[in-house]
Amino acid sequence: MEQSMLHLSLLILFIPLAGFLILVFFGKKLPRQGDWLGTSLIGITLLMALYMLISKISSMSTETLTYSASWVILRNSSFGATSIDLGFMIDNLTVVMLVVVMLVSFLVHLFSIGYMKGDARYSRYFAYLGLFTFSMTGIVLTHNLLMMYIFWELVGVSSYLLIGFWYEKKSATNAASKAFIVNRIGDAGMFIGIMILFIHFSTFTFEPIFSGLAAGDLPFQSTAWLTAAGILIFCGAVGKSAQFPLHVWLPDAMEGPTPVSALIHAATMVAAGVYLIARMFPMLTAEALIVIAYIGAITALIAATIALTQYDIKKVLAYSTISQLGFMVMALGLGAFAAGFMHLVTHAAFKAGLFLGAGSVIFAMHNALHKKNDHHTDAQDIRNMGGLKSRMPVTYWTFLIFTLAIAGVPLTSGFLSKDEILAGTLAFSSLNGHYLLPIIAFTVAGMTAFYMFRLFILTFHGNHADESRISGLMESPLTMTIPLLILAGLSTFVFYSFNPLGASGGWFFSAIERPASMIPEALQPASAEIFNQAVKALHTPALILSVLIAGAGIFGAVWVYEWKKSSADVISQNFGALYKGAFNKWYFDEMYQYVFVGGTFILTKILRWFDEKIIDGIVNGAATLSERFSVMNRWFDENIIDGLVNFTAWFMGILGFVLRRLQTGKIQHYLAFVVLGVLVFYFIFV
Amino acid sequence: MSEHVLNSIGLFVPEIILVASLCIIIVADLLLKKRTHAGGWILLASLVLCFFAFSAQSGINTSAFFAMIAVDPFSVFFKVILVISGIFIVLFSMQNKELIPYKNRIGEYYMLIAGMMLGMFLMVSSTNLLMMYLAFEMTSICSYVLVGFTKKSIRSAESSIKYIIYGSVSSGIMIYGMSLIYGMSGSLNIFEIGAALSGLESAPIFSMAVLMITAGIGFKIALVPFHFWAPDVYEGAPMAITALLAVTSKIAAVAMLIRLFRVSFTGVDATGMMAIIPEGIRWDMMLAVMAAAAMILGNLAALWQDNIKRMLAYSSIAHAGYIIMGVVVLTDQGISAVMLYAFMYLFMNLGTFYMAMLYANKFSTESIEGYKGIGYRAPFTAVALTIFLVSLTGLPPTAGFIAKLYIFGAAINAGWIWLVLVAGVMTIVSLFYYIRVARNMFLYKPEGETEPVRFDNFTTAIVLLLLTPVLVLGVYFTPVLEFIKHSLVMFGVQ
Amino acid sequence: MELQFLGIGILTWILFLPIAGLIIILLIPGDKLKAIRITATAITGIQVILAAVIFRHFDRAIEGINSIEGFQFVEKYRWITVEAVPWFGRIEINYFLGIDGLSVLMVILTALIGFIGAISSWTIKKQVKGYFALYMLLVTGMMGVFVALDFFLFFIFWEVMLLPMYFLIGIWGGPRREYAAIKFFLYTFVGGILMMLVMLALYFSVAVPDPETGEMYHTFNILHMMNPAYYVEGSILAGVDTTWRYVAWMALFINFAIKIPLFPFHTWLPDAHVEAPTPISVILAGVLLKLGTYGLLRISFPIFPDATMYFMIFMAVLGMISIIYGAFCALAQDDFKKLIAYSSISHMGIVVIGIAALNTQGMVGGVLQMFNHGIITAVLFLMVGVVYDRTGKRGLYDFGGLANQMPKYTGIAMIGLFAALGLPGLNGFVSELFSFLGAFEAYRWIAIVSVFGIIITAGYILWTLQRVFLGNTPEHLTSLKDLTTREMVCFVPLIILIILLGVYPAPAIELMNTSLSYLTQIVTVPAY
Amino acid sequence: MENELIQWLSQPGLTHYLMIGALLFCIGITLVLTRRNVIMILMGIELILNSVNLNFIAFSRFSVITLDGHLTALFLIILAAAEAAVALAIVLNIYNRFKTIDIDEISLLKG
Repeated sequence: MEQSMLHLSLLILFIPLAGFLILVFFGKKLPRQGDWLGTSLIGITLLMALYMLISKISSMSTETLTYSASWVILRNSSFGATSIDLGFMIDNLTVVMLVVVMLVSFLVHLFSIGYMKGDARYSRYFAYLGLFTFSMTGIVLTHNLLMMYIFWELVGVSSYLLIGFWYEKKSATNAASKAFIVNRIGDAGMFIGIMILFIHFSTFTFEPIFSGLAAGDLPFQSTAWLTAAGILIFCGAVGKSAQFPLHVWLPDAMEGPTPVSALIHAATMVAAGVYLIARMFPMLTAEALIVIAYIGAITALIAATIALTQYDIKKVLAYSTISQLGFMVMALGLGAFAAGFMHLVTHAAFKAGLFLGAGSVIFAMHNALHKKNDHHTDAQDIRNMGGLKSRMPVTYWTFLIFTLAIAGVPLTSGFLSKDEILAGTLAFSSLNGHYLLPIIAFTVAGMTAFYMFRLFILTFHGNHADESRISGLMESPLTMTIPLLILAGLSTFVFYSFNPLGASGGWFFSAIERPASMIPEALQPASAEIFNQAVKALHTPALILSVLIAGAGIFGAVWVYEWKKSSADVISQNFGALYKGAFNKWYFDEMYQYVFVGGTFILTKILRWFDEKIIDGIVNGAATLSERFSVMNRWFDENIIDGLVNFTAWFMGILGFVLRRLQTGKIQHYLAFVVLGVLVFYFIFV
Repeated sequence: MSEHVLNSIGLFVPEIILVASLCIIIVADLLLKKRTHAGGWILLASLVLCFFAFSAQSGINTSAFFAMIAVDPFSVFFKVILVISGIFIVLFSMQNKELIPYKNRIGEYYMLIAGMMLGMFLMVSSTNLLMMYLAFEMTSICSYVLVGFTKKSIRSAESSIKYIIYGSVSSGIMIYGMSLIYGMSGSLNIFEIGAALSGLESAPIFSMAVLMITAGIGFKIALVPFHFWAPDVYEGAPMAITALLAVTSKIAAVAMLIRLFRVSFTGVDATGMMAIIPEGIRWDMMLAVMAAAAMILGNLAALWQDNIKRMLAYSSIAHAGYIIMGVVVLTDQGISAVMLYAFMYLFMNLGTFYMAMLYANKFSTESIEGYKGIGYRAPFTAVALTIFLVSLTGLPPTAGFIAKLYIFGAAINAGWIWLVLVAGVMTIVSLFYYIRVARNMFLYKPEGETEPVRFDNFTTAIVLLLLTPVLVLGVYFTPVLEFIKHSLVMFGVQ
Repeated sequence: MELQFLGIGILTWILFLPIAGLIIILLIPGDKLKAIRITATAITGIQVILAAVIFRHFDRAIEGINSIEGFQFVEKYRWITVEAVPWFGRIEINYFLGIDGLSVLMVILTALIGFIGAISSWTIKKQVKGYFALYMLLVTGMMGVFVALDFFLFFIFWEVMLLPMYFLIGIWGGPRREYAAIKFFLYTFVGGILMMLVMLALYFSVAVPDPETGEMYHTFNILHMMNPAYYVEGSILAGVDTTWRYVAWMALFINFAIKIPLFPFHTWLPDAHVEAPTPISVILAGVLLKLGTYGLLRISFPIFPDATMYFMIFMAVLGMISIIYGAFCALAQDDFKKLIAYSSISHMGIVVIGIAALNTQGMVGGVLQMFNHGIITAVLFLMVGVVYDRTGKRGLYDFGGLANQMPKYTGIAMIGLFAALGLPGLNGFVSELFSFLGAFEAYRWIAIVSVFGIIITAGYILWTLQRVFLGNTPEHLTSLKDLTTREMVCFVPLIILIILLGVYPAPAIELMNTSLSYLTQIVTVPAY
Repeated sequence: MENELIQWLSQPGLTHYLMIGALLFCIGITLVLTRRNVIMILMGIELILNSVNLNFIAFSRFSVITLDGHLTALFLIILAAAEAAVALAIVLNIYNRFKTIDIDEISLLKG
């Protein structure tokens, strides 16, 4: 059993890589440019992952399997050898995550066959998807921080390639670079965090680090460093999961093909951050967790406010993703471990569905506009849509299910997880007094319902502003609608818990348990038992409250956009500055542009100037001085400045010039120097 | 007494050969008007004979002619250097285009060189102040005439008048100093002077005398501040004579300086270490300052020169500074470093002068700017010149590096760190003007004519003769060290 | 371990083969271009084979560094010997070659880069004979520094490189070649003089007994200089923690820092790199810069452990400044080559903080980074060379959209650039990781600040990538051809190494681990 | 005071000769340094050499009882003559080239 698990996980890891290599080198020569190859390989890995999930959950529920192999051995003559290991760790978290990754990846592959048809780099696209899946799988399977970091960066690169896939567009390459660099900032923090742990424990592997902590062995014997390590590693998650303040890359990343957005920016890559927090949970101190919770809450709030105001269908979804990721991070920070992770899973399904649905809409819009030779209407702007319901029935109904799920309406998967998180916030505040968290969480839940229905209504309901424009609009092909249907099915409650009103009794909650904290007691957050009791006590009020708030949000959206009882413009005018701020994404991009990009730019200019003017010849600014000696300077330029670039040399040149002037050509002067020399030496040395 | 004279004559064979050749040249010049370079060949033959005569003198350590001269390994070593350089100078002279208008007087020219060589032989071996002065003047007077030999050239004329005035005054100052020494010690014999001085309290007069003698010898070495004649004279003199002054007479004067200072002005202190006597004047420090000044002035002023002879004049002033560093340290190690330096300096500097002469002949330019593109027209000689210059800079794997290494090493070992630092910095400065020549030759395309230039086999052979030691001694110098080890014996000195 | 062929040791072969090549090339008439090129390529190719043999037979378990028994393929002959000099004793200089874990990787790197450089030199059109003759001399000089164990020999090889480099840049370089060449020469010559003075001071401070006669004599043997017992009482560098030892360390350090190059001794590098012809840039960045860090490890660290410990924070700070400063300067460049030149400064800074950490991870990381940077930067310079050969331009703004036009080229360039960025899975990451780990253990804050250099690195690399390869192909570039076979031959081995060492660096690490941890030990736990 | 001076002057000894020698030497040097006519400079050189002669002979007579000093003086006289001969020949050549023997005019080579 264990062996087969190892072999399966190895296969799951390397099959996508093989797909990538084959497609990169031979993609163009394969029939249909090899799309079938990529898709079927992922299909196979999906089946393997499902098998692993079922057998793991059913047979050895709480066991953790690990496999280790030495990568590098550093021998140190004074204190033995340090082995740096690579390896797998398979527990319930892993198998669930594997299935999520593989499933979404498979569906995205399938969807892309239709969506990317006719692209100039069709096979390259599938190759990149394979590379991405490989990297993501690596993150999921790893049992150590080094491999986590390695695949973390590989994910970054493959997302770079995918976001910038249409690299002829400047906006796409900008977005790709931005995504990479912003992620890199988070990664730098993560790298430092990893260094702290490695230097102290001489290993990257989770297990010995945790057991070391459990034995009371803190990094540098200081709780501050432990907290710092936790927060720094969390920085990686901040980058990847687009948490405040590094969330700015995600909306821009929508420049990539829409299925890529579904894969990377909804379901998998951004979830990696959450997964990382879940993995590191045993070593996070209460202080670190509170930081994490607040970062999550702030992210959720900021993103939700922005999503209220956006018109680009993918931008709305992007901000909604950020907001939901904030929810998950917050949940983990509070200690609502299973709820947060469950939200990751349910969100992966319905958000992937939303993106693919949006992709379907954009695809249809684009084709329709293309037929009309209309190249200036934005195919992604919801103001240009409306009334698509009748023309795209499958997309419409599946989209509705996804929207209900994200709004948190009962009977959907989203309700289950979101409800648990909201209950968690209440429980946390009741234990610790952080009342801000539940207030933010409930507000955001309401906002989510509002802006999602706003999006939904504007896209599909009402009448189209210009009927003729969408006269050629058609439902997308089967390869695109089948994934939607599958995901819609997965957005219902049955797959997670048989009780539509509470997840806590389902298999998920029994399989995914909050891991025990491994750090000294004084630093731990409230224990799982206490927390769960509090949740239980507050579950019913939370449930009622969340349903009411979701309902209010939906009602608001319908009121404004369906029935047009109040004008959206008037409302936004009433909010004035707030609206303007939200509409402009709270000016994060501008601020970063000025402060960091501009600052860096100026700094580099200064340094370059410094390098070329100051260092390079302490006085290449001998230029200014030597203006006085302009004749000489020209001579210098032609002959010696080439070599005498710095002041010393310049000075030597001057000295030489002066000394040379002693040679007057008059013999009597020479003799005078001799006599003078003898006398001077006499007085000095006698 | 007559036995002593006979013995002395036996030890005087090389000098006698030279005197004989001098006479033969005069006669030959009268008889063979047509054979222009006959004198040269005769001199060459006699110098080669001298070379073999020196090999017969190896190991002899004695004095001759009533302690007038010493025939010891030290002098033989320097005489070998002088003979080698003399041979090359004669070879150069045969090719020197500047001399062609004077070919009917060319016999005199070689005769004067022979006289000068004789003077220099005596300089390195004399152990008597009078003898030293006479040898010194013999060398000088011959060289005055040689410098002005191309008398139709206005530059040559000017340089000769400057040289003779400067030289006469310098030697006058020197002999005045010698007279004071004579008065204080009661002898002209340098050993007796040393003995007399070792018991002497410090005396200001003595210090002045030492300074005056230094001024005189310093004139020959072109040591700052007695160097002023050098650039002007070097530039004006015919190229072969410039080489003679820059290499041969400089080395001879260094040898004379070492012998005089080592024998007369150095004693042994209480701990058995060498020390200056009497204590009145720190002449080691004085020489160190002069050496430093020479390195600084020579290198810095050379930066500004465009005439290659003038540039080499300053460069040889700088090299005088490096050489004197070895004298300053007052140890056998220092003296052996000087000897090594002299040996290496001989080849690299003669090589540079030879190339300058060849280019003056072929391209009629002495201007470094005029060297542009020569590397493409005459690659072999240009590479050779580059190697000579690199060697002068002191970069491995050339002889110049080994020379610098030993000089620097001796100074460091004796604790003259500041002096070594000055030397190091100035070595860096020297890079500029040396590399400038190579730069002009290789980094620019030829202007105007681009035809390749051929040199005859004779020329190539001379270049190879100079180039081989520069390269070989850069990687294998054991024989030279062995030679120096055996030559570090000065008559009358333990 | 001894490997001999015709009675001559393998190191002598690998060292002097290029000299043989030089002679052969000089004998070939100047117009037979092909013969000259093939000779040079073949000679360097044989060097690669010899390097492979060395790799194969190198014993990973021997320590090296300070005892002759620890060195492998040792060749030691008397070179200059003068017995019983009355005022001095014996003068002895040895022809002493040998390699240990510290140098073996550098020898391999030199052979490899030398070979790649020779192939890419086929594009040189003018004065081919002179070019390859100087090239051969240069290769010998570099190889010599890595195998010499006698300070005198080390110094000779060190300086022998200067002149060929001067002419290679000065004659075959770009528009400002003259300036760049003399600047390079000046900087390194200054360093060389300093090193010479220290070498002499060491020579006179160290005296060893003759094993047979017991006679004491001075020596240039680097290994003897590491033994405090051999220092003559009262000599200038005797003792521990004396001012003169600090001064000597500093002088050596300046010399090596110029070569590395460390801020603020770095300004020769951008000029030299930019103006040099492509193969010479490859050699410069690929091998020459490593001489600096190698010198620190071979000479400064073990001979002056006390001063090294005293100055190590200073070194680490300079390394840190170089990382950040180099990266920022790279960000400000619009010349492709200059950008890579500054990135070299930044990456060599990583080597310095690694070795300044004085622990095994840092050392291993530093030396591995030397090797990796050699490979990566060779790829990058070759990459610039490809477009420079085709268009005569190398401004970042002169290009765009090459991905469409030259897919193979773009793929290779991307791997090279990502390796420079430190992407996991490629070799740059491994060495950066270990360097940072080492540095972090020794000086937490310096390492933390340095890590931010990698963000800036990402910035300029991605910017370059975007500027040059992505976007639309401008009109004037649509006729560009993709890589030729000869160019592929240059790139492919390097790319394979980049990936191989990125995925599985253990073979390279095993080569040097023993020696480096021993070196760490003798520096941190000195013998006195 | 005055008496002492007269007495000192009336008993000539080594010091007197040396002082005259030194005086001559200084006059010679001054001539060399100040006169512009080459012939005058050469005369200055002669004065220097004669001051040396005086020194040698004085030393030989008063303090060192050997003949070395006398001999040296003889040699010096001969050498001075030789030197003067060469110098005058060169001066003649200079006059032919420059049409002047003003030493200040003869300064083409410099720098």
